[in-house]
Amino acid sequence: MMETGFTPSPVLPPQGGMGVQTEMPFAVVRGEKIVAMPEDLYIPPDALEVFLEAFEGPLDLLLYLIRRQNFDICDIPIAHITEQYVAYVELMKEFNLDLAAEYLLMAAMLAEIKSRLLLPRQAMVDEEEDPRAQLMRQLQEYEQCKQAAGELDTLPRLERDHWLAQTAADFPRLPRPQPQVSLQELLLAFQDVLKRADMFSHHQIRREHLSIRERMTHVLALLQGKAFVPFESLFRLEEGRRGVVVTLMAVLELLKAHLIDVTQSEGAYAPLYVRPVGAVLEGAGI
Amino acid sequence: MKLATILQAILLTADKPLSLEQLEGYFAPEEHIARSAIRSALQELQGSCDGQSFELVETASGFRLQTRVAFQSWVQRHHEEKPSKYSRAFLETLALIAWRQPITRAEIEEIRGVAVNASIIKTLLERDWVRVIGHKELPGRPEMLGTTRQFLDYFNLKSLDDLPSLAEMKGLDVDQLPLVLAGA
Amino acid sequence: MKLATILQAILLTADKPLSLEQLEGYFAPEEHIARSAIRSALQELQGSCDGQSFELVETASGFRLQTRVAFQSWVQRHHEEKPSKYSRAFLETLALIAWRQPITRAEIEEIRGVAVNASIIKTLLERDWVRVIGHKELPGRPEMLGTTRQFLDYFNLKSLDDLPSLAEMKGLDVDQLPLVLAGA
Repeated sequence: MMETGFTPSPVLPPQGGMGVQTEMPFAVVRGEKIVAMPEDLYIPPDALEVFLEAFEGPLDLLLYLIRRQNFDICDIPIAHITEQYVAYVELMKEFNLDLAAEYLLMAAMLAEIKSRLLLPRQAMVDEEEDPRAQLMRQLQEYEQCKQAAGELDTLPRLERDHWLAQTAADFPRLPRPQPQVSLQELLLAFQDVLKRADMFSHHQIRREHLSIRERMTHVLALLQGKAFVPFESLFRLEEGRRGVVVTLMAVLELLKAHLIDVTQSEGAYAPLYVRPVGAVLEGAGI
Repeated sequence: MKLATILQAILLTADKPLSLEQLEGYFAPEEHIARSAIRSALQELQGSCDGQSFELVETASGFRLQTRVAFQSWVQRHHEEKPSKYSRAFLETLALIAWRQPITRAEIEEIRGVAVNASIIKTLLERDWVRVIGHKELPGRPEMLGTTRQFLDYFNLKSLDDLPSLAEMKGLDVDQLPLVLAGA
Repeated sequence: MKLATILQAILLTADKPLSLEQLEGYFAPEEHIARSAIRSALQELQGSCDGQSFELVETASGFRLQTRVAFQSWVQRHHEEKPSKYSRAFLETLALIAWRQPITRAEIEEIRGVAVNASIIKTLLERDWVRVIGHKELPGRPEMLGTTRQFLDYFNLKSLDDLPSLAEMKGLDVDQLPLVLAGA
């Protein structure tokens, strides 16, 4: 055992597959310099994060440590496991991992249990529930939850194990009434989604913006399936000055977004052509 | 026309399981199809699925024809990606809602020891696997979650009773806990 | 496993007719399935459809299993049920496409924080409210979605300009909404 009060045991994430590293820079744990990684705690520092992610939380880690040593939950050597858990959390802190508060809370709870066990028996206040009992219950409950999750995953599932068997039937459809939607409902939905995305404060979209977006849609639709179209054909003079400006801005927006390209044939004043980005590739493939 | 074959045609073109009542609704009154006749035709249909790639199953919301698991590896190739695997957090959350319903988020957090990821609950609600079935009479009136019929359909279950039972966890005697004070 | 039954499973779960070449692609090289074997298995499958509600048909683009015309009158009743209401997810997706077009699925997912349900997009396309207006030059060339003229018509809008702007909506009192819309 090490001087650090560190009782390590082989710790590897449940999924395994982690490389073994022999020489590595080391850390200070509880003021003591550790020159070599504890023999049976081979976790390359870079892998610690992955390791942490392999667990669903502090209970999962604790359960793993207990199972790893083949203890029944009902007779965990609390003190032993506590030290191991706390040492582990300390080690993670040394590597500056953002430890979730839940891990630290669990460490504190384990430390508390251990300190109580060190006190003479009668010092335990009777009315208070034995914290060990609470921890046991939590662990048992969590283990049952893990088991349930495993069971659920093995149930035959639609679209993974079974698929709906369907035959084609292109019979003329009897007219089917469609659900009705009001503009008001649509507005509320939009308001909701924006509120959730917290975008109200960051984006102020002015009225002009929508007409430009609409025109962007038009221009893209015009280009669809075509190799290119003459630039002028995008404009409709009867729309007047405002319409032309909106179209021009839409074209510029699309250019900025790299959704279209504008090309000019050889020579000054030669006509401009607009094509969807990637049209050449598509055209060649056809 | 045999009733069993008509039911086959209906089920092979339905996009969801159909209940006995719903199947009855496919027949005009003048066709004089009693529910009992539909029931026995469904049995006949089930028998006729022998040797076919599909089978008749009854889930929570009704009957459907689905391909047998044995054909999974070929049928899966319709999709380039493998069906997505659910994360452990997702499965654990769903399992708690299924086995412990009604349950609040706080209760899920307590059992799992970590905060519930809001997007998991949202995905479950949107997939219609989970719904809010009431509010707990506590400050803040937290939502109580439960599973839906669609959840049962998806997992090939007729009712919650069909969920596998979980191993009973051993009761414990705190005073028997060994006090191994390593390093002390 | 009989090849004809495997082909049945594949065709019963395909969403379009499959050509001989495509069917061949469902088998791994180590399965050693020759095209000629597939061809004769298809013949066998055709024969096995006797007495079933469906038949094997070869269309221009390939083979498919389809419901026999004799069952038309029953199968058509799938659509007789009352229209249900659109879900929250549906409305939010439509709203984002309307106000933020052109927009990709990934962008919708990013704003809403959950995966876009494929059936929502399908319904929007089928209802002709939304269409694919191009592809974004990104890996996978994702589709960009926008609204259609039918969308504007349905909501009595002359152009997208008539959609209330965000500035107008901000601080909008829900109870006042009908007034605001009436005045617009």
